[in-house]
This record gives sequence, C-alpha cells and structure tokens, in this order.
Amino acid sequence: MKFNFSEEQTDFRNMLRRFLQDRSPTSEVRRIMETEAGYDPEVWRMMAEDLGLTAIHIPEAYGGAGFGVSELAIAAEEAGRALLPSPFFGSTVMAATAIAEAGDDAQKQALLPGISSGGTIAALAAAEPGTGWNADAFAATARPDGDGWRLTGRKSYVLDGMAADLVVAAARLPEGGLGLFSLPADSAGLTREPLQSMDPTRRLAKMDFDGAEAELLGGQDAGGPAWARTLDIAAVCLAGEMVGGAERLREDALEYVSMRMQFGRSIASFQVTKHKAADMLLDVELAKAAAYYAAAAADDDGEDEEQPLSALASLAKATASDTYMQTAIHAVQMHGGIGFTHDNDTQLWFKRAKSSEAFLGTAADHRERMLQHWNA
Amino acid sequence: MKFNFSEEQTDFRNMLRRFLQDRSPTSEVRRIMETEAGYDPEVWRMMAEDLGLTAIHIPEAYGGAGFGVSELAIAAEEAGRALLPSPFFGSTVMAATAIAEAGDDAQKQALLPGISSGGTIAALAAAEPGTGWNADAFAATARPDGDGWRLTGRKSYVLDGMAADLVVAAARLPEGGLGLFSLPADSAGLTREPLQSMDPTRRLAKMDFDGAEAELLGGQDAGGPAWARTLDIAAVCLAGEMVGGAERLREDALEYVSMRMQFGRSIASFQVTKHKAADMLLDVELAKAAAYYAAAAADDDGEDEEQPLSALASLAKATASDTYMQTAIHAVQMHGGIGFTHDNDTQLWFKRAKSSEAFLGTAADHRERMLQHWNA
Amino acid sequence: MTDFTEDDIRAEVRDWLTTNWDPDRGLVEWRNMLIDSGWGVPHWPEEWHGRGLPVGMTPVVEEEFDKLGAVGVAKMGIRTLAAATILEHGTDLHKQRFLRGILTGEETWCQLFSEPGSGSDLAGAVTRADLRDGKWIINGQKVWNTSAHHADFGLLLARTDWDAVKHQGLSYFLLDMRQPGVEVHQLKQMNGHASFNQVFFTDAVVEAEYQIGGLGEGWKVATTTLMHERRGADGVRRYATGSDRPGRIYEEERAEVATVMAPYVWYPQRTGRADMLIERAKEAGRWEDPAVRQEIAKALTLARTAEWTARRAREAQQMGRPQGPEGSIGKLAASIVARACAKAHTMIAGPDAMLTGDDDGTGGVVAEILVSTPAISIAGGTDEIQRNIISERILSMPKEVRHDTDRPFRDVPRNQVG
Amino acid sequence: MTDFTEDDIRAEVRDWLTTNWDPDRGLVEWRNMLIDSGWGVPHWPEEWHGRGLPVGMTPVVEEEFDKLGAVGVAKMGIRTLAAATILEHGTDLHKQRFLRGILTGEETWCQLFSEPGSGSDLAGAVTRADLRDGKWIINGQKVWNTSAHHADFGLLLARTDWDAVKHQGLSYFLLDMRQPGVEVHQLKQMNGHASFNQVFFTDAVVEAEYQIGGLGEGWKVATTTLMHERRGADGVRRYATGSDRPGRIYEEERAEVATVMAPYVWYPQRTGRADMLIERAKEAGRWEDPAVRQEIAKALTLARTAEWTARRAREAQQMGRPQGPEGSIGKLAASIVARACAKAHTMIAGPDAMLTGDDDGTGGVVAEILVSTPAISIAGGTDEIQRNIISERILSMPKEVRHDTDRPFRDVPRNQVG
Repeated sequence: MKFNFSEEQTDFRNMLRRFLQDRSPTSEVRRIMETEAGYDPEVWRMMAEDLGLTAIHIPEAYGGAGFGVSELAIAAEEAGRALLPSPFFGSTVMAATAIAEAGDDAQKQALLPGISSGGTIAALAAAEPGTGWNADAFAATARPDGDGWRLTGRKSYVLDGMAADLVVAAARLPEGGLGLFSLPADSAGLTREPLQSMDPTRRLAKMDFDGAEAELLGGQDAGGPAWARTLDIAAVCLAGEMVGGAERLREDALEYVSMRMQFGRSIASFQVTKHKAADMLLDVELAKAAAYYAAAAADDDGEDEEQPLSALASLAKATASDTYMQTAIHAVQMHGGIGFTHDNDTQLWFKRAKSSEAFLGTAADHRERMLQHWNA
Repeated sequence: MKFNFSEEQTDFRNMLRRFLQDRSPTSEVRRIMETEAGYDPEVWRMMAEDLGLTAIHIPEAYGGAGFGVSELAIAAEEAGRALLPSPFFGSTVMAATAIAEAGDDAQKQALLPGISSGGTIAALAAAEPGTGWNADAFAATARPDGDGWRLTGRKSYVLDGMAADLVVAAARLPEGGLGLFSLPADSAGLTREPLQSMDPTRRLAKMDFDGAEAELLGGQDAGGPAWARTLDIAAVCLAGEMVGGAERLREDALEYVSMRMQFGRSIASFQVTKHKAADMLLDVELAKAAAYYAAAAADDDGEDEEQPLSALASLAKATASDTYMQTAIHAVQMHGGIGFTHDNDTQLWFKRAKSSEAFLGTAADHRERMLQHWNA
Repeated sequence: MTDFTEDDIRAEVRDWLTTNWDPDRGLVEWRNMLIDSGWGVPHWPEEWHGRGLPVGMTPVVEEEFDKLGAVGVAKMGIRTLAAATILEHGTDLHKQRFLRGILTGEETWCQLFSEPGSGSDLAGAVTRADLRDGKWIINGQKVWNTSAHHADFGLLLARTDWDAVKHQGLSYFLLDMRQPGVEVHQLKQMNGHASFNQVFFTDAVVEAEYQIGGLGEGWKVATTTLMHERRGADGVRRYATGSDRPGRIYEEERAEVATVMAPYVWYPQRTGRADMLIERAKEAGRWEDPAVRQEIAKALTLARTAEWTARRAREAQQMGRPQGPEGSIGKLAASIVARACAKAHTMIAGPDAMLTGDDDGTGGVVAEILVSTPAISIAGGTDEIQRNIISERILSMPKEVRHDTDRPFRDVPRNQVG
Repeated sequence: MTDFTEDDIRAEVRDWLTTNWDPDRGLVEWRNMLIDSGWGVPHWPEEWHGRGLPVGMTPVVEEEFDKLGAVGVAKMGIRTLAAATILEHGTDLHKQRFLRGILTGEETWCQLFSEPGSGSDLAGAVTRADLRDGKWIINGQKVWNTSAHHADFGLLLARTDWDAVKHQGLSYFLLDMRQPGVEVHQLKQMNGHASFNQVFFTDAVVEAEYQIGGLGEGWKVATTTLMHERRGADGVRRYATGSDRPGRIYEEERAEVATVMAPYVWYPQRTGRADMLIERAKEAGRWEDPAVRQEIAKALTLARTAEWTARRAREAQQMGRPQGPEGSIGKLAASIVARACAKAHTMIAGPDAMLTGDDDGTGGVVAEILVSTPAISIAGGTDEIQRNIISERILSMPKEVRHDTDRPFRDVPRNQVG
C-alpha cells in the first residue's frame, strides 16, 4: 500500500467511514466534547466489539487482529476525518504499541488482551512539561525497589490520561537508559489531573509520580528502542489522522464556496478562490503520499535503505502538520466571517490542526529528526 | 528621513534617477557588462565629478560632501534600480567607510580624498572563501614587520576588486583581534584574479596575500568596531540597492501585464495577476520601510534603544533580499516564457537579486545577527 | 467666530474649564454642560452643540481638556458613525432627536449593514423595508452587529426597490432597537468571545420620518458611515481603557469604556502579539533554538516593517504630501504579521501550544492568540478584498467584470438565506 | 494476427532479432529492416510499417530488444508527435511521404504552435495561411520551437479564417522548413542555453495537399499533437543518453541522441536537484547549520512527496483504477519542489551562490540550478494554467467567463506583435 491500497484496505476504510458518519457526526462530536469523559462509551464499545478497532495491530497471540500499521493509520485517518473523540489514539496507537514493543511475552499476555478488547483503556505517559517528546530530556526517574521499581517525576500532555485504567510510563533508569513501565492508573503515588486542552476533542492529562510502584516492561535495554519505534508509529498514525482532517476541511470549504454567491456569482468562480482550492488539493495530496508511504514502510521496515522508518515518520508528521494547519487557515478564510464563529464546524478542525502542530513535536523538530535519521 | 525624505533628499534622488536613465539605460548595462572592466569610466567620471556620488558620506575634512548614510543609501537605491555597473558600492560604500571608521586622521587625509574624488578606486577585501563575511571566521593573518605589517591569507568575493587601485584588507592580529589594513592593489605579494560572477553587473575578485606589505588603519583596537560598523552601513546600503531593484522589477512586470492580452482580455485583468501584483507591492513597501528606517538610524545612532544599528541593518538586509528574490521570481513568472529569455531585461535583475541574497551574508545569517543585537 | 487665533481658543476653553470642570459631577450632567457650551464638539455647527471651529482646532481644545484631565463627550463605538451620518444626511428632526443622546452617552447605537447572504458584498442586502400605512415594515436578518445586544438604535440599510439595480434599491433608516419585531442573538466566536450579534427583524417598524437620505439613496448614505468607520478603524484596533483617576465622573466613564470595549477585549491577541515573542521564548527555554529564532526574527521583521510603513503613511499625510500606497496596505500587512506571529508563538510554546486557560503557561494569552489571528484577515474586509482594492485603486489594474450591477436586483443570482 | 499469446510474440521477435541484429550495421540500414519487418513499431497498422499488435504488447517486444541491446526506430523528440498526428489525421500521401523518414530518423520535425502574441493561449494564433493559386502562403511568427533550427519539417497551426470564432478558424499544415520563406533564430535563455527558436514566415509555401485534417479543423488536429506531447512530457523531463556499447550502430545512435537532447541538457538543473542537497551541504560545511537543515528537509520532503504522489498515480493507472487527482498535480508540484531546492541550494552555497562556472565550487552546476528553476513553472503550461486546470477539471469549479470565443476572431482584442 505504499502507493495504493488493497481492496481489503479500501473496504475497511469505507466501512469505517460509514460507521463514523452514522455514529459520530459533528453534532455528536459537539455534544461529546462538552462531557467530562470526552468520549462516548457506547461508541467506544462498538468500535472495540463490532469493528475491532482496538485490536487492529495487536498480534493475534495477544488477542489482537494482527494487521499492520497501514490499517492502524487508515483507522486514524478516518477518525481524523470525523474528528472522533475517543481514546483510540492514546490507548490503541500509543500505549498498546509501547507495550507490544517493550514487553516480554508474559507482560504482553497480561496487558494486551484487555486493551485489544477495549475493556482496558491505556495511556502512555512519556512527554514532560515544556520539553515534550524529546526522550533525551525525560527527567522522570525509576529506582529499583525489591522486585519492582518506583517512579518519580512529572509527565504531561498524556493523551487520554484521565480515561485510562492502565498507564505506561517512560522513566530514566539508574544507569541512564530509558525504561518503559506499566502501572494501574489508580496506583498509590500517582496523581493525575486533566489539562485544559485548546482542542476539546483531544483530551490531555498531567501526571505526578511520587514513588509510584511500577513494573518494568522487558529488560533494561528494551525501553529505548521501544520508545523510538512507538514514537515512529504514533507519528505515522498522527500523520494519517491529520491528512484525514485536512481532506475533510478541504472538501467542506470547497463545498461551501461552490454553494455561495457574492457579487451575483458563485464564490467558486473567482480565480483566486479556484487557485487556492488547487493549492489546497496539491498540499493535501502530497501530505497523503507521505503518510501512506511512511505507514507502508512501518510494515516492511528496512526496505527503503535511504530512508529508515524514523526519517519517514518524521517527514510524514512534519508535512502533514504544516498542511493541516495551512488547510485550516485557508478553510476559515474561504468561509469568511462565518468560518470564525463557534457554530461553524471549521473551527473544530482548526483547533485540532493547531493542537496537532504541537502534538508529538513541532514540524521543525521533526524535520531535524528526519535528517538525523536520513542515510545519504 | 526615518519615515519621510526631506525635499533635498527627494531632489537628489530625482536628479540621480534622471542621470541614470540618461547615461545607464539597460542597453548600456548590457554593453558594459560584456566588457572586461565591467564599468564605464566616463560614467564613473561624471558620477564623481559632476554628481559627487563618490564623496557623499565622506567627511568634508577629507574631501567629501559630509552627507549621511541616508543619502548614500538613496544613491545605492537608484543604482540598484538602474542596475548600474560601477565600482560605487565597492569603493564608496565599502572601502571608504572602512577607512573612515578605522583610520587615524593622517591616514584618512592620505586615503579618503582620492576615493572621494573618484580618482582612486578602492576595494574592501574582508570575506573569505566559503565562510564569507563572518568576521569570527577570518583566517588571514597580519604579522608586524619593522614599522609596518605583512598580510598572509586568502580573500574572496571582493567587490570591484579588479578595478581597485587601493585595497583595504581585514586580517587577524597576533593577539587575536581584527585589523583593517591598507595597501596599493599592485603591491608585491598580492595577487588577484577575477571570479566568474553569476551576475555580470557585480564584479568580484579573489585575492591571495603572501606576505604583502600593508599599513594598519588606526590602532590595534580599531579594526573590530570599524569592521562591524562598515558591515552595518554596507548592509543598509545593500538593502537600499535591493529595494531599488525590486521596485523596478515590480513596476516593469506590472507594465508588462497591463499591456499584454491573453484569451481576449488584458492579463492584468485576471484576479490572480491582480492579487500577485498587490502582494508584490506590499512586499516591496515593507522592505523599503526597513531600508529607510535603518539608513536613518545609521545617521542618528543610539536613538532607537531597542534596536541598535546592527539589529536594524541586518533586519533590513534580510527582508530586502527575501523581497528582491521573491519579486524577481514573480516578475519572471508574470512575463511567462519571454521572462526566461536572455533578451528580456527581467533576467538581469533576477541575477542581481540572486547574487544579493548571498552578498554580505544570507537572510538567515542576518536574521540570526539581528536577534543577537536586539535589546529586549 | 471667524477671527481668532489658536491662543485665543486655548485661553477661552481653559477659562471655561477652570470655571466648570469638577470630577465629582455626574457624567451625564457634565456632558450636558459641554454640549450647551459647545466645547464638547467644537468643530460641529453652532446650532448643533458645537462652536463651528475648524477641525484643526479640535486637537488644541482636546489638549486643554487633557491638561486638566477633563472628560469629554461620548466618542467611542458606533455612536460616532451615527453622529457623522446624521450630521451629514439627517433632517432637523433627526438631529434634534438623536445628537444629544449620542454625545451624553445615554443612547447607544449599532450598525445594521452586513447580512449572512452577502458577506463583503454590503450592497447585496436583501433585508426588506416595505411601506405600509405610512410606516416602514422591516423583515430580514443582519449579522456582525457589534454591540447590537445593548444598542438603543440601529443604522439600518434595507432594500426598498427590487426593480432598481443593486446599489439604487437601498434606503437607510434610523431604527428603534427596543421593539418587539427586533430580536438580537449574540454570536459566539471560535475564540470563545462574542463580539458580534445577529439581528432578526419580523415586521419591525420604522416611522416614515426616520428614513434618512432620499428613497433609494441608502447606499450613498451608507458610504458616509463606512468612510467614518474606516477612518476610525485604526483606533478600534487598539484596546482603550479609561483613566484610573479617582472621582465619580471617572468611575462612570470607566464603566462606559468597559461596555464599549467589551467586544474588542481579545483584539490585541488578534494581532499576533509580536511584543511578547522574545520574552516568551526566553521563558519557555527556546530563545537559543536556531529554528525558533528564525521564525521570531521573521515575525518581528514583519511587525516592525508594517509599523514603519504605517508611520510613513501618517507622516506623509501630516506633511500634506500625497499619500503613497503605504496607507492602503496596512490592513493586508496586519494579516501577514498576525500569521507570522502565530507561527512563531506555536514554535515557542512547543507542546504547551496544545493547552489553554491556566495550563498554557501564559494564563491563556498565547492560546487566545492562536485561535484569534484568523479573524484579522477577515474582519473589516478580507485579505482578498484588500488585494482587489490595492490592485484596482492603487495599481490601476482593470476591475473585475461585474454581473450584478447591470440588471434589476430581482434578477441577480444570490444566496438563499436559510 | 489476432490469435497469439505473449510467448508467441516473444519467440517470434527473438527469432527475427537473432537472425538480423548486428551492431555493426548502419543505423538507417537497420531501421529500414525494422520498418520492413514491422518490429520497429509493432502496434502500428500492418500497412504502415507495423504489425497491428495491441499497444500492451509493445513493452514485451521492447524487452526482447533490450535483452540483445538491439537499437529501435527513432523515437525521441517532436518526430513522435508528428508520427502520431499523421497516423491519426493524415492522408495516404502524408503517411507515404513522412512515416518512414520519421522512423529511420533521417528527417526531423519541429512543432510550430506557440506565438509571441498569445503565450499559453495556443488557439489565439495569428500566423496566417492564405490560399493563393492553389498553394498556402504562410506569414507570421512562431516561438518556443524546440529543434526548429535543424528540423526538416514543421507541424504548423495557422489561421485560415478570420471570421470564424477563435478555435474554428485554424488549420494545420505539414510545412517544409527548408525553403526561403522560413527563417529560424535561436532564442537564448537567461541560463545561457538556447533550447528554443523563433521561426519567421515570409510568404512561405505549403502545397495544398500538405494541409492535414479538414479546413478550419486545425485545433482538433492540434489536440492530438498536444495529447501526445503531454503523455511524453514525463519522459522528456529526464535527460536521456545513448548506450555506451561499442559498435557502429551505437555510435550513430549516440550522435542522434546528443542532437535530440541538446535542448534539454540543463533540464536536470531545472528540477532543483534535490539529489545533490545533502552532499552539497556536507561539502560546503553547512550540514550542521540548523537553519540550513530546515530548508534542506523542506526541499527533500517536497521532492519525495511529489515523487510518491506521481507513483501513486502511475500505479493506480496500471491497476486500471480511475486516476485520482494525483496525476494532474505533478507539474505544479515540480515547480514547488524546484523553488524549495533553489532556496536550499542558495543557503548551502552561502557566498558561493554569487559565483558560476569554475568558481562556484560545483563546476557551475549549482549556478545553473539557480538560474534554471524559474523555467519549470512556465514551460509546458504555467503554474497558473495548471491551477486553472486542476480547479476546473478536477475540482469542477466554474470556468472563467470567456470573452474571446463568442465572436469572430477578427473582433477579439489581442496583442500587436512588434
């Protein structure tokens, strides 16, 4: 699917799109984003039980469906298109991937089936205040205590952190390496608080660890590579989510100008509007090509020697977030004053675009990361 | 003149514009740029003797006219507009400023009157291969020898270096400081060679110093500050030259589209062309405001506490070079295929814009320098 | 009153103020005194609350007010547009009825021009006014009406002739907002503020004598209002506050300012806040990041060059020189500045750009910047409209061929308002 | 010839080649053999040098040629457009006279469509063809004619009816370039190369039988030529070289390739050369500069995403799926890529960006990039034309109202060619 989707993938996408049109139209998004939970448990149940979205890329051995990152990214793209508020990204994309990458067999047996069934919601507490997802700057520490470990430090921007039953946390090991740990969300020594998110459809939390007891996933060498690959896969899926949102904004803006008249003619007939629409199409198509290529690369890693997954994931994240924001700015502008109102849906995607610029690191951060991993 | 020119300044500009329209139309520019000298000695004589352009900002005590950087920048702007090929920038703007800033009274008495009269052409050899105008990277060295000094090292991108009778060179002193030195261009131990310039109206040379005998301008502490101020004033004048060129490109492109028909209507009637023309006007006006403000600041230094001259000069250089290049790209595009031909004049300014992006440092270099000097 | 010098004026107003100014008076009482004396609006005609002085003298008078801290007549908000329009086009009845209330501040106004179906195309209004039994009956819908939710009166542009061409079928009305046929809904924006309203008319009534200007000449009258609006726009872009001095009159004035400025409380953020960039970068630990520095430098450069360009325009005007293009490009420049600042603020904030309110590290100011900057390229004429104006009026490029002004308005294709 | 399998074809062509292929033959001799056998253009009709095979079999045949390194018929340059146009619209006389010379490479062609007065508006041609004494007399001027300076024949679009509307007054001619009334001037570009020509006609003559397609149907015929041009454009954007094997026939082919490709020698630079960026940055000592790295990353991202987008389009086509928008945006993407690369190369070069030739540190390659990239957003349809196409054909937005197709061409406002 580097350059084309299989029929199965297309069917999966269509099925998902119909489901979301039906179960998560914008009126529902607006209703859910005002609730404390921030997602609809019934929709979440259907996503898990009826559609198997929570199981997509989890290996069959651990209760998953054993599909690839490509399918996961398709789901993220459709969720982004619909602006679905749900713990899908935090639990399925981020936390499950971290466990699958870092955990040993017993840990995966213990933790993944619950996430895969949707019964357990997990969250990945890695980023820290101010410094974000740069692992070199992670300051939270883990110290051994008997058979287990105790974590101390502050985490922030934890996606779906309040909804989570299970937390995967990144902390520095005594030797300086990075460890990934799991602990129940209601553990003693772990306090969490919701953050005020600019985008009310993306729920974030901060977490304070004060000697909270936790289990190290895999060995002491597992955390570093597992985090790197988790960030890659999350960036790829976020790119998918963003191109889904950008395409929706582009289509809606085009529909709006095609329906509206000004000065006795269709707004869509103004050459400047036409050229802007053409540029928007170009931008979104280029960003899609990157998102799809990177997702495919995640599934056949190592095939593109010049550009390993980390380079491609960062390329896709950077270009998708620039495109999403630019598309959102154009979309508001094409709507005119009405596009700036709360009642017009454009603003919902605008805020998601704004939030996505920063989530997992800015485009500039990822361009730098892309070159660090580029082989040439 | 931070925000408006005096009547005298406007008269000076008008006089100069008429002179250049008359004596340096594009046909002449094309003729001169094919010659080995690269400038017209007769026009140079008139500039010096009839118009006093070589004397503008040189103090009256040293044979100059005692005007300010503002007037110097106006001359640069008109030269840029006309794409005048002449050693004005290399000799008057760069070398004379360096001598005036670094030299002691006797040296200024000895050197400036000749430059001021146009009889002597001087050049400033400061930049070095690859590293350009970054003084921290100047590697040429000076060692004391009897009463004088001997210079060793390689200089490049020396503007009007082949036309020069007199060379001002920057070299590192034994203690590590920067010295500015003067020497005749035909000194033993100094060899110079023309560089192939992408812009044939801007003549550059490289110079090899192999123990060439030279005189230190001012004391051992004079060179550093003199170089910094010389670079500031050169950047301000280059900004002026660039906005002059950009405005000319903008006007010519507008005239072209206003005269041409396509699909049975004026090209200027297409909304996309109109909006591009509006954006070009905006860009050029903003760049002009910066160039004028910085030139005025050079004449009443210290008045703007937040932004000292170095910050303003770099701001003006960065914005003018971005604007000039963008305007040139738009201008070629607005001409269509004909704009890419050798016979169309647009290409002459395009190459000047390209060359000006790099001359004295790129926009990115100057943006960085701007913040280093910003007080806030 | 034609033989006087600046010094005469200065002395006269100072005398009057010295005798009468008292910060413990009530605001309305004081303003009524100003109106009676003519010092409140000295350039207005003597028969209408002024002294018939040349406009150039007004700053002189204001200086004397400022020296004492004396409060002036009500000057902010849409009321100034109402006053200018009524002074120029109104009948004596209109002037009698409205001017004093405008100047005392007791009656407030809103502008009822824009409609949901026409956007920037103000002359495309389809709100209708039909004459029935000697009264105008208004039906339709307006939008983007600042302060309409507390306005006493509205400046209304409505269509009275559907067979005339677009600009000639409109008439202008002074409408009483306090009546059953007028319904006002506040319009919430994506940044959470509600600066505008929607106004719905269902058989609202305007007495025949409160139509202003000739029948079908509404566009001409509206042009006066719009000209004053443009002139005042610079002022509105800055957020005003009242004096912080003690005294009853200042308290009352502060309350008035707060009400008038409420819709504009987020306007500073709309500009992108270039002034905050460096400090924010230092606070956030990103001042040394070269990629961030490039964006900060670009934003600061645009902000400064836009400011210098505006000052060039102002100084040229003050020196009586013909204004160059720098005057008309300010609005477009402001959009570019705001976008560059938003980009730089986003990079500076890093992950905190996802947050708002107490959590974004700036008490929500940066978050408000990030969701407010899109407004600047729309409100007061979109970027596209500005580029049309620049290309046509400054660069003399051909106008777009119009398809809406050459036929009865009835036949012009237009939106269905739903 | 309808009952065959791919394997049959493979066997047959291999047999024929084994018997006949010899690299020491002369190029023309060999190509005449190919033409006679039908293996040179197997999808052409049997009566005209082909074997009437389906187009899908051509790659199979070519594979067998490639295995042996066997040279094919002449395929590059404008000759392919001439062949396609003549095959579709030509009379037997035209096919008889021209097809063999095209395939052997002995006769070369140029395209005579664009004019200085009409730019992208090809149908606005004003070069005139007037019938005098049974011959067409041509007067006027063409421009952007690749290879016209050594072409034997030209594909000419000229106006034969000034009272018809624009697209219906044109006719199409096969013009002999070797005649006194045709004058060719090479047109030098800003990058120093001369890829194009201007062609001037002064009473040039075309015999009546060399008009092709119906009178007044020139635009329809030109559409065939243009369709094949667009199809081939991807190929031309890459610079081709001949095989480097030894043998007389390869030598002759290399010479032919060099002639055909001469106008395109700078085309790699026109793309911006993303492939050089990283190596250049390392050589120039700027690989560690964060601001430079941002621009390199932006340029590489655009180059890669444009390439992947093009591959998405190709694969969709190969799988027989409806082609998405990704097909039509390639040309526009190429412009953006080239500009981003030029920007990055400028930053990498630093002061060396002022230099060219031996002095720029790359033997003039970077200098050539910097003065060649503007061409990519103009040649083959400007960016503006591409955006029109994308918005109208892909996004189904309304077409610009035309003012040149609703009246006799004589009355359409147009440029004076001077």
